[in-house]
Amino acid sequence: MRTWPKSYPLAFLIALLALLPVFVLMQLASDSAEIFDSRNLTVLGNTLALMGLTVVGAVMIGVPLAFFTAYVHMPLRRLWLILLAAPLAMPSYVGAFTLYFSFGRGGEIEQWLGIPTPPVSGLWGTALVMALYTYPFVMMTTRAALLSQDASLINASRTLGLSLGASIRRIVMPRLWNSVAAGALLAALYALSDFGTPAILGLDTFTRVIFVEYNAFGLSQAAMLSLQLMVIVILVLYLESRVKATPEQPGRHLLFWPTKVQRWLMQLAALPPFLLAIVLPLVIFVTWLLREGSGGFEWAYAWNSAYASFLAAMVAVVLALPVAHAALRGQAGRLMERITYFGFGVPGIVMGTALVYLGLKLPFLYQTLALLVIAYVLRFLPLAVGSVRTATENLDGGLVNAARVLGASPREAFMRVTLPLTLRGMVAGAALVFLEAMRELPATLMLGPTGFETLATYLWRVYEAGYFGHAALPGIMLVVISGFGLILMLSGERRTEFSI
Amino acid sequence: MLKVSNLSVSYSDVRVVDQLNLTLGEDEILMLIGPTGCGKTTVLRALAGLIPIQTGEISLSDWTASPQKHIAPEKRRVGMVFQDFALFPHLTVEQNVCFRLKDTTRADHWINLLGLEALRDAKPGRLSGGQKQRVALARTLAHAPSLVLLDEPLSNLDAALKDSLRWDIRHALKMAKVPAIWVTHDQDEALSVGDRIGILDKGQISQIDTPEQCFDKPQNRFVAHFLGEASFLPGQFSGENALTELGAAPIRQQPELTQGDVLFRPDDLSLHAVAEDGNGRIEWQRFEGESRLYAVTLDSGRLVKVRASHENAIAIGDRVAVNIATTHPLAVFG
Amino acid sequence: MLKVSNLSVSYSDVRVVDQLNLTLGEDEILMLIGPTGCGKTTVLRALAGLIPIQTGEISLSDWTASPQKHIAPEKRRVGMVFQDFALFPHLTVEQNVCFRLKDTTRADHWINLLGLEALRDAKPGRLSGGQKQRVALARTLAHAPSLVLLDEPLSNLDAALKDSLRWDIRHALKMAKVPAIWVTHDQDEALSVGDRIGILDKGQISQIDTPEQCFDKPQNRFVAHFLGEASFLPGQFSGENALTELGAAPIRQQPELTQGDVLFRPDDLSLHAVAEDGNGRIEWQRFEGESRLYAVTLDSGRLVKVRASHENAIAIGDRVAVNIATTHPLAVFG
Amino acid sequence: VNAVQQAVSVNSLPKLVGELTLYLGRGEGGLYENVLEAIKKRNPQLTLNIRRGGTAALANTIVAEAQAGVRRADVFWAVDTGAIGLMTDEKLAQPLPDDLTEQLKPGFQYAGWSPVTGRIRTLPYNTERVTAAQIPDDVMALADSDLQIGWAPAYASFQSFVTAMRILEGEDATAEWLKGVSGHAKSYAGELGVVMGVERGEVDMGFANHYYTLRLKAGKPDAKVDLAFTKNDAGCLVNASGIVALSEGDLPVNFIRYLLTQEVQSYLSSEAYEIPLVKGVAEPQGLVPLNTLSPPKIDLRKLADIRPTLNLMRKVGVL
Ligand SMILES: Nc1ncnc2c1ncn2[C@@H]1O[C@H](COP(=O)(O)OP(=O)(O)OP(=O)(O)O)[C@@H](O)[C@H]1O
Ligand SMILES: Nc1ncnc2c1ncn2[C@@H]1O[C@H](COP(=O)(O)OP(=O)(O)OP(=O)(O)O)[C@@H](O)[C@H]1O
Ligand SMILES: [Mg+2]
Ligand SMILES: [Mg+2]
Repeated sequence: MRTWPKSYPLAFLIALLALLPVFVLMQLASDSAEIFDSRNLTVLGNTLALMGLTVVGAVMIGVPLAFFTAYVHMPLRRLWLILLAAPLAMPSYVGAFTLYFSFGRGGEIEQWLGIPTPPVSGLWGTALVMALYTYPFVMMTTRAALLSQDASLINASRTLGLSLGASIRRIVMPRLWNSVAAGALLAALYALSDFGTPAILGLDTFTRVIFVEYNAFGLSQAAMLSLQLMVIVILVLYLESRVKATPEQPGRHLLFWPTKVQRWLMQLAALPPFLLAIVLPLVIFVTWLLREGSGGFEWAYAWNSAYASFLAAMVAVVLALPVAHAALRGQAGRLMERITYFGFGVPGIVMGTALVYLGLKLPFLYQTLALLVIAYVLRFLPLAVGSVRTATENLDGGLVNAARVLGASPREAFMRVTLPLTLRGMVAGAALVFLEAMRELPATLMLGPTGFETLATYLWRVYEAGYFGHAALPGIMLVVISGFGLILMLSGERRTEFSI
Repeated sequence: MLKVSNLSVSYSDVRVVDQLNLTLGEDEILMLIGPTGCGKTTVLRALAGLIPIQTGEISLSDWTASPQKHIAPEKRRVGMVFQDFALFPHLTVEQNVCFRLKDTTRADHWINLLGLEALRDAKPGRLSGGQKQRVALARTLAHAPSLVLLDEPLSNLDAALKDSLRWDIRHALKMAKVPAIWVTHDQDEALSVGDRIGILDKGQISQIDTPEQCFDKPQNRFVAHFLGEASFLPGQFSGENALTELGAAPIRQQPELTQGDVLFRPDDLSLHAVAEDGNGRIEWQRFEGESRLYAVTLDSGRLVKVRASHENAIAIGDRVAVNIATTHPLAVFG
Repeated sequence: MLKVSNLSVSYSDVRVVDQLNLTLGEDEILMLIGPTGCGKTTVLRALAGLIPIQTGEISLSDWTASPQKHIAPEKRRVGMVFQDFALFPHLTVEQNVCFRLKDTTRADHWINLLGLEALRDAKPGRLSGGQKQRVALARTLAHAPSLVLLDEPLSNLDAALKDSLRWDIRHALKMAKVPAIWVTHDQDEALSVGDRIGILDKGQISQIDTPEQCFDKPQNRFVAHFLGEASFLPGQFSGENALTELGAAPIRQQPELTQGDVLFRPDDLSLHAVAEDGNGRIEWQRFEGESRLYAVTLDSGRLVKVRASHENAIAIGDRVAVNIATTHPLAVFG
Repeated sequence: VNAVQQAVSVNSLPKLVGELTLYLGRGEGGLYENVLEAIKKRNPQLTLNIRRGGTAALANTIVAEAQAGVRRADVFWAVDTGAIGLMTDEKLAQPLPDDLTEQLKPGFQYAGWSPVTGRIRTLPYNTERVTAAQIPDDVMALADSDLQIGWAPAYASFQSFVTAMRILEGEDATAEWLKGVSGHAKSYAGELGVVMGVERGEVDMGFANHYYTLRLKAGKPDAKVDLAFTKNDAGCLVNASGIVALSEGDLPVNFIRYLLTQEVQSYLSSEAYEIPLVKGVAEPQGLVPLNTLSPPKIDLRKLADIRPTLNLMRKVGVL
């Protein structure tokens, strides 16, 4: 009587689609003679260390902030959420550059304030910057899970005499690990695939080796190295898949009403990541803006960014549904889901090139907005899949059973019960894709319609040329538009609020 | 008409329901009772198609499910009130009740009848336990299924409401001519509402019969113990009489038995306080409103329970005389 | 000793508990009953410190909470068995029960007593309703709180288990000398286990007294109706007698009343079938195992309920003669 | 023959008509933009589509497009000659007319492509830590000096510089040199970083293209950095950005002509601090005149042969 779950065919198609760029990489790599260069071993060590530290940092920042945004009642809650998620909209190379530029001997901070600061560089500096720009992955997935946990369990634990903090540690955290892990996975893959940050901060990682090859037109070697990087990706994917959750019914939603002083303290503690990741770069750019003036910025760039990213976010979430669904149905589905993560672990330029090859197979799509959106989706699908999956994973099957006994088909039960109850996860997923697409560069450059300029490409253009003043406006716009995008999506989440 | 034959259900390796057979007439109500964890909910889940079955066959008017041929829950037109309510937390009471209804008059009917009018727009999160249960009930009944499964539908309601609701539900089921299986832990409910009672023990049906038969002529000691208070005293049987330590008692003749245990219900015995002599001492007593239940340790060391008027309160430890007061024949076990 | 004075609790604007006062002795068990949604759970949640209170004061041996001075739940040493169990889904049964215990002997004791031995390593997700309830119970009792709050702790258990468990819990509470508030919908439970019963109506206490007093001398019609079956017949009072349509009945004298309603419990009346005459007709009847409850429409049109032996089954619609059979004085209401 | 020839003025060029797609392998802020804007303005009938991207990425894209039989780019303007080399190697470049190539300074005249502007390898040094006199004018001497040096081995311009050294001095000398410098060098991601590091005093001096320093000083006039030059070696190599015509016809060629005009060349020189490579155009402010420098004579296309350079750098362990 075992039949294939309904989501399998769709998930299979999507997984296949996600695998296509990997096939291209394999084909490109087939020309390459060199399999592995033992000189890359230290580089490998650096890469793994960076990944590990990034994950630790992102979790340490992201999880407390998830609690802060999910459970603490305060005025302007949504604004806080937006500010704290905003680092995802800022390209991390920009952050790396400005942090490097501000800290250390002779840095901007020392010049303004006369206070010597330690330099941000090397392994620790890179990990810090990486964590600053990836913690929102963890924050968003964790927050979504926190919002659907039943608060009566904390109550039970407190009546058993456990303090609030300890209750959170023992009752909330253990049920949260799968969501934290889903976010951490994304942070890890980001750390693996990012080129700019370690390069600017002087850390020799795998992506640099790939980049050097790529720039020397050793595309096949770069593809081969990327495939090797995917071995690490597979390992990380495997580790993450071992974190499992216990399903439960969503229930009352917990909210804390801190005193004014407590609230101030919490807000003060929540501020540094935002200051470092967003305010500092913008301040630096604005000072340059004042020194040398701006030029060449067009509002159309902002619209292009927002439009393409929004489309990508929507498509990604829709495609994430069958994949996430399949992942919870069995081993095969789980595998399909894991495959969709590959696109996120390969360095952007290599992935971008692979997508060019792919796009050229469909000349009517090549260099159209549609292909760009497809590229975004292929790269960022895991952001949506992870969020949707963890939200669905935590949901007890009892409610679906109730719907089916009332005569709803699995599809209807999914649409009317599972979906609304996992909407938070979907919103989180859409938000992540949106923000990530806003800052995406290589694929935008390579695949967008000719002349299609976005905030990220413009920012890169002026940054790359050393005209930092021109970077101020697009930088601010990135943050502002990300904010609007988030507001739009969060208002969808609000409608499902079933708390008291 | 529901027909279940040789139904077995396992969770991983553990067989929870074992070779169960039952049939249910057109509009018959079967009360299913049994100790916790005996598999009642599992039986209902299997009938609703929520878990796969290992052996057997389930058939309702227009479908037949078997281990080979699973019928999806939504194709069975089986309604179920879940033990843990399973209300949709994101929908209001009204939306829950009207979940799949086009025409909401039946929903309104049940919302009214169950006193949920004022809570129409409330989300389940802010309902009390009993209110949730009523919503779950309304939701199932409003969807007009062709078989209704009720998993302890009234356990969280107060006695007065419970009392009136069970008649309302019975009435509605009879009016709609749908068969129902109703799991309960409430003996009064089991004995009074159902057309038949099924007593489930470790996944098997011990007895399935009318309430009167089950109570008066329990198949075995388990059933006797499970339905109502039961005390057993050994006796020598001769024809329609048994001789026990309390004297002679009329019994239901069982030719093949010459000795065994006689089943005494608390009202088959009477007791009165005595200054001296008597045949036992009060072990404990319990106030039940209109009556008092006494547990008496007979001089033989055996414990019997006797129900008496609430007016005469006998202190624990006092001596009493227990007599056989029944006029109808008692059940005996070998 | 627990002392609650003028306690009020509101959800947003709706006052759910209103100026409630109660004190609980050293090891007293108070049974709290009332219709669904009347605020029982809310009272418990307020005592446990899970919701803010609007007025009043709650004090236990070493703390006093008021609207101004909230005491965190974990500082109150108040144990609670939740109506929806609130088991930790990620922990096994054993880990749930031993949640904060260093020394697990008490946990083992309760695990054993509640028959959870075989389920030690199971996660709550695969427990049956009754099993979950037992785990919740074990968890609270094993943590040895100084006040125990039980929210319908036995509602999902079968009668036999319920019966033995309520004595075990009572016993344990008495042994540990902790006061307890026990919410229940089961009349037998309320009447038999508690030292006192509190009847809650719309957030206010209607009567709080021993079970006997509450049952025999209900403060008002609500209490009378709520505890046990009640029928009222109007009568003219003179001294210790009332004249009703069924004849004279002994009443508890109320000098200021000369007429009003007499409260008849089903066992205060008797009935027998008659071929002709009589004074009423059977409206409905219900089998209760040892007895049968008949509802009789008197010729005056009023409905009375009468309990009789299960042996004589009178058909619905048959004529009967109802007589007053009580020897003890009945309660009257103006 | 034309020793003091004037550069062509835009006024003498034919109007551009039609649709042209330019792959722009670099974004020079608003400056290239301004040039392109100006060209568009002068030629209202020209529809100019611009696709921007990393030079290597665009080169790879063009190759991929060619393999798939799709041609989207008419002209490819790249920052470094390596990408140009790939185009000519893959036989994607269209030949340019002689009258066009002859406009360029000697040594910068190629048949298949046209250099647009040049950049010169310089030694930016921190004016507080060292004086100009302390910087040797022989790049090879830096191997065993005790100066703290900043470099960016992964940067394409640096790799071109090493390639030049390899060609001029030979493999072994270059390897020795790399080994020597790496003993007292600090690595940066890019040469902008090198210049900033120098300015902040993290190192005494560095290797970088000239314009990073000039631009830094434009934004921050009191910057503590100045330029030194070596003589007659790879240290003062003049490299070029270049442009290739990828489709046949006059339009791409005429478009390239615009970039070689007096106006464009001097604009890029004064605003972007690039070195004009057309005869008779003035050099950027703040840079010592090109004719006072003595860059090595080298065929720029040979700089595209980067693979042996990378192998060498790897072997030595600086990459
Ligand atoms: N969070 C809430 N917000 C608003 N109203 C609530 C909330 N929780 C409960 N109520 C309302 O308060 C009233 C009392 O609820 P409570 O849970 O105390 O009832 P209860 O006496 O325990 O009922 P039951 O016997 O059904 O469990 C109910 O009418 C309920 O709808
Ligand atoms: N998902 C599951 N996996 C494994 N065992 C299970 C699962 N669900 C239930 N069981 C076990 O199967 C047995 C029967 O469970 P079921 O829920 O049918 O009991 P029940 O008769 O409804 O009990 P209750 O009266 O307490 O609700 C129990 O022992 C229970 O622990
Ligand atoms: Mg059950
Ligand atoms: Mg309640």
